[in-house]
Amino acid sequence: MRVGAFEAFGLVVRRELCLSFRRPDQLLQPLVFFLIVTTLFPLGLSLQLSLLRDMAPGVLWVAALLSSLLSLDSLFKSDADDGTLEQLALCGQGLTVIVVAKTFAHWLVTGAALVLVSPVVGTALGIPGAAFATMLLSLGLGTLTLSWLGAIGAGLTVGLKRGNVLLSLIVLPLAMPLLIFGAGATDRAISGTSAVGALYFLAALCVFTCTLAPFAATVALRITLE
Amino acid sequence: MRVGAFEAFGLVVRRELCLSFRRPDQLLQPLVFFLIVTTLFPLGLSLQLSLLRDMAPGVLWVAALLSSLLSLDSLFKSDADDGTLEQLALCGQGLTVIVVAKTFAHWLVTGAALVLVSPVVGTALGIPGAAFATMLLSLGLGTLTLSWLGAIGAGLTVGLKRGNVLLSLIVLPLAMPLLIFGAGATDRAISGTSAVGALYFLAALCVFTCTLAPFAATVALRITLE
Amino acid sequence: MWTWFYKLASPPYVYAAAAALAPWFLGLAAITVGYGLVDGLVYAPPDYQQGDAFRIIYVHAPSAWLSLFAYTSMALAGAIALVWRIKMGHAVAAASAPIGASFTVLALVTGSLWGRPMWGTYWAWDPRLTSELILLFLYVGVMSLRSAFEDPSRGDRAAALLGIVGLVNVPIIHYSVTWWNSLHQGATVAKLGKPPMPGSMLWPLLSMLLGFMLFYGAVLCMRLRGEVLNRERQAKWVREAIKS
Amino acid sequence: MNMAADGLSVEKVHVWRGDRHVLRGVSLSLGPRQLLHVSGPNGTGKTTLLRVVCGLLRPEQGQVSWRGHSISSARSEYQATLAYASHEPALKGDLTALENLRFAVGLKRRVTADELRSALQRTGVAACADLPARVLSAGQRRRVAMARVLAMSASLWLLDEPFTNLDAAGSDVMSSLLQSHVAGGGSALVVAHHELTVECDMRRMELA
Amino acid sequence: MNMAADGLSVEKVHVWRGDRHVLRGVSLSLGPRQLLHVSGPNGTGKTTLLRVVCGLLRPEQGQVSWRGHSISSARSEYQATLAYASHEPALKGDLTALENLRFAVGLKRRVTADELRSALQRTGVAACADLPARVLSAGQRRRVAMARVLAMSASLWLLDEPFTNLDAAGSDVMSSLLQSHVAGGGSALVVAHHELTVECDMRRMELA
Ligand code: HEM
Ligand SMILES: Nc1ncnc2c1ncn2[C@@H]1O[C@H](COP(=O)(O)OP(=O)(O)OP(=O)(O)O)[C@@H](O)[C@H]1O
Ligand SMILES: Nc1ncnc2c1ncn2[C@@H]1O[C@H](COP(=O)(O)OP(=O)(O)OP(=O)(O)O)[C@@H](O)[C@H]1O
Ligand SMILES: [Mg+2]
Ligand SMILES: [Mg+2]
Repeated sequence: MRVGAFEAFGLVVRRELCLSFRRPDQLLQPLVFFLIVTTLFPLGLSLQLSLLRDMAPGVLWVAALLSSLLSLDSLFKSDADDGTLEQLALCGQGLTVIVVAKTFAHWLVTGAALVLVSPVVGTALGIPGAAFATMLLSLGLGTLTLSWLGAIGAGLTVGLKRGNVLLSLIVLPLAMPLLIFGAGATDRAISGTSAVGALYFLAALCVFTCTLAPFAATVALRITLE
Repeated sequence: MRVGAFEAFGLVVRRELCLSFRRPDQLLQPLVFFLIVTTLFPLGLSLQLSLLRDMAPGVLWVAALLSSLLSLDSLFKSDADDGTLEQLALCGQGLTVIVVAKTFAHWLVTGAALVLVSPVVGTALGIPGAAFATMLLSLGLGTLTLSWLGAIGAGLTVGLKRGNVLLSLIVLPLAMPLLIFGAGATDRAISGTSAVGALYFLAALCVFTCTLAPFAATVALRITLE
Repeated sequence: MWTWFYKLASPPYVYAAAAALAPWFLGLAAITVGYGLVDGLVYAPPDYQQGDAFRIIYVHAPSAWLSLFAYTSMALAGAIALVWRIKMGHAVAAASAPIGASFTVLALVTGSLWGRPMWGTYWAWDPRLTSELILLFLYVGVMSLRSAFEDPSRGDRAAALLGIVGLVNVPIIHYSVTWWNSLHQGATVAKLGKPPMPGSMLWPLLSMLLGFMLFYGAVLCMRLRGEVLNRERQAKWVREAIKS
Repeated sequence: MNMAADGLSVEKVHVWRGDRHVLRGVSLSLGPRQLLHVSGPNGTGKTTLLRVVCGLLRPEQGQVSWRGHSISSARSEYQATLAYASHEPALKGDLTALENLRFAVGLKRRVTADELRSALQRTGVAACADLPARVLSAGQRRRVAMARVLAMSASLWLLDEPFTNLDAAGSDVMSSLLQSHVAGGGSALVVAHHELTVECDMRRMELA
Repeated sequence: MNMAADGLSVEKVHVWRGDRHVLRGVSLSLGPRQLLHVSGPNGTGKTTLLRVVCGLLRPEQGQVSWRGHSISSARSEYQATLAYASHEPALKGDLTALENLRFAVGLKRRVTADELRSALQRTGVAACADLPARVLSAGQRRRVAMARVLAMSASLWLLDEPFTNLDAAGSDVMSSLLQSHVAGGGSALVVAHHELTVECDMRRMELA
């Protein structure tokens, strides 16, 4: 009996989560990386605490961006290396379902997890509690968008050695507006002005990417699979 | 006729450089990543230009750290994946020679290259020309030390999938003193005070790591090879 | 209609057409740029605020526009090649990328040289400036992606896709001055209604723009010929063309 | 030039890799209850041919069709009826053999764990069902890959050197699996360097 | 219990992998002009044994010695005399076949490009010498790996299923290489699932 697209989606998500949870230490890595980068900065700034609060949104967002990005590299690569990507491509489901499921699962274990720990980091960086709602919402939208942009980049670089650096080269420029508006929203929330405009923009960006990126990523993957 | 250790060292360095130069675009990637990360920060800070100059040394050092780190991941991994690491381990030269040669070559194509472009980034971040000498020297010592620390981490994580995130977890804490003193030295040079103390410390750290790390990295590699 | 289209896009035809067009483009470019330079640098009145420093505009603005124009043409050529499987589209995109990147560098350099007297700094992290820098990164990304593939046809298609995706940056660059309050000058020339620029300054600028476009066309044709030859080196017509 | 309306037909396929013209007008047809044994010297394009037949590689010229339709026009129906085993066993090292099967086969059809276990049983690696694939030996991995093909209950098998790494008993199992697949109405395209001992309507094609 | 002072001797080696006791007291000895053909069902530890003999894996119990010395005490001398070919061909995809050889063999002994080319010639892949290894077919890669063993001019060959992916001509080449290696005073430990047709002092060991 043929398997429907929704069922296939669920199965691939389960597969990805299963692979992640098989190595709980690695599951925690993007998180820990996020924590480390956010602590590195204050160190690099030689403890000028007054500066710290002003730059908190920037540090938070850059750390989120880099830690999603680092793990994005393996989105398709490990499957391509051991030949399972070919098997997935031949499963009769259409590559888009696979791509959507894999990207969504990736977001669950990195982006969503990162959003969950961000209050801790935010507190450490001196972001006031009143700004947390905006921070969480903007990070949620931002990381989801980023996962999608990253899926395109990962699809394009999957066949290449040391593709991870090329991946950042491709994704980071695309992610710049995200960073500007995301950090901007948090910044405004901290200073108490309305962040609604920036949040709307982030939401629009997210919807836009989520509708178009799956197809772009599928095309990218199909190109590199040949 | 048997091959001496120096000859073997030269051969492995040539091999690594040859592999890098086979893909000149990839050779440039850590550099470009460095440039990108340094541009990300100012963006994340929502254009508070006054802040930028103060945090320039921090940004510079964190970017250098991350971009060395990203490429460190493939130091032994790609050789382990395709089985050539086993062949290298059985070449009759002792693993230490191989490790030293590979790490040195890695530093040449990332660390040294990064030091060379740092004046450009420094200018963009508003670091005054008078501080360049200190910046270059500290970055040179720092990246070399970092390559060595990274070699230990890379040796330990080579057997594991998605090692790059784990690698950062291992290396970043080790690199903290580097960051503090490196950014500190540059900071002092900018503000015109003497950075000699911090530079001495960096040099000592570098010598210390360069003598001990090769053995640690060899042991790490041997453990994961079995 | 379609067959005609495909014939137009066949390598020997493109090769010949590029060869025929290049000298025309180059000649016209020399005339327009020559007029623009002489009129702009010598005859146009100095700006009442900036004095003679404003004359950098005659290089800065055209090269900035061209950096966007070249990107857009590269992405469109790639899109056409990707959708209709016309190989010459990839050749056009591949030939276009380095030229566009050079214009971007030129815009960045002239802009920061201009920024020094105007804003007191070579570089500021202003949206227009930053997004132009991102454009440079995109060019670099597209070029290195293309060359990163062993198999040229895959590299072509991958680069085309990235080019299309990166197209979102072009309106961002253009509207950045209006969306964010910016250090950078707003739209001066293309503003609807009466241009706030006197004709004596405007005409040389427009002439320079036209000249830069023609120059782009000329270099594109020349690079395209090399690109086509390299891609078709196995084909019979190339061997015959080289022999004769 | 028959369009084998009930099976696979490959017509005048040309493929270039780099500067090499690897497949120069290869044609073949394969119906139900037939086995085609493809052999030929190393590097003559057997793997390339198999990837073209799968639809993983689009040929520069020529056409591959299945039951009368071009495979690119009916991609998902076609893929649902085929099972491909490549040079590598394509297993995830972190998943157990059973999980590997569940996630790969589950995308093609609904299966129960028992069915999967019995497939592993038939290829002789039931004992490894709950070991992570990473620790399996080369031959055990190959057997798990074979179990995956079996469990997909596809009608078209595309196998790239399936006898690799197998011991004598494993080769016999492989041959008898092929035999019962073909006897049950399936088709198989098998790349192998040595003689096959399968009793069925077997033809042979030599690439050169 | 002879300590084969002029060759390899493995004594009562025990290895556990996970919970499995894979090698249970395996002993063997191999002198010059001898070939030992190791076979056995999949997953019985042939690869594990080869890795132990190489020194890549340290056995929990037992001892491996070469010319009377334990291999861990004289590691680099031992390594200089052996050539190991694993399941994978161990080539860098970005380097050409020739460069792969140069960098691998060059660490063992000084070689000229001509020697390397002639090794490639003998294994029948001279035409691929300047292609990046990534584009080679499975069999071509195996042949390049064989050329590497050949060019090392080691006296002890440790080969893990060297006939994999080879066509008929390739298998013949492989057999004759083995034969001349052994005839020239070398020793070889070969894991293979089928009968070897090498005319020399050949013994057979069956793991179970
Ligand atoms: C590194 C610094 C600079 C960069 C990267 C830069 C970038 C650009 C870009 C991309 C455009 C084209 C915009 C479009 O077509 O929408 C442009 C146009 C222009 N730029 Fe700059 N610019 C820089 C510095 C400056 C400075 C310092 C001035 C003078 C105050 C200036 C004056 C202009 C003018 C007058 C135009 C034409 C505006 C129009 O009519 O659209 N730029 N620049
Ligand atoms: N980019 C390239 N440039 C030149 N030759 C190439 C390129 N890519 C592939 N080839 C050649 O194409 C052929 C691919 O063959 P393929 O892998 O299909 O062989 P095969 O018949 O499966 O061989 P084997 O029996 O060894 O598995 C090889 O000869 C390879 O050298
Ligand atoms: N961590 C582990 N837990 C349980 N069993 C393991 C573990 N690691 C390895 N094994 C088992 O050890 C054996 C290793 O065998 P090895 O690879 O040496 O076999 P082989 O004789 O080379 O087989 P083949 O002919 O298939 O290549 C396999 O049976 C494998 O399942
Ligand atoms: Mg093959
Ligand atoms: Mg084995």
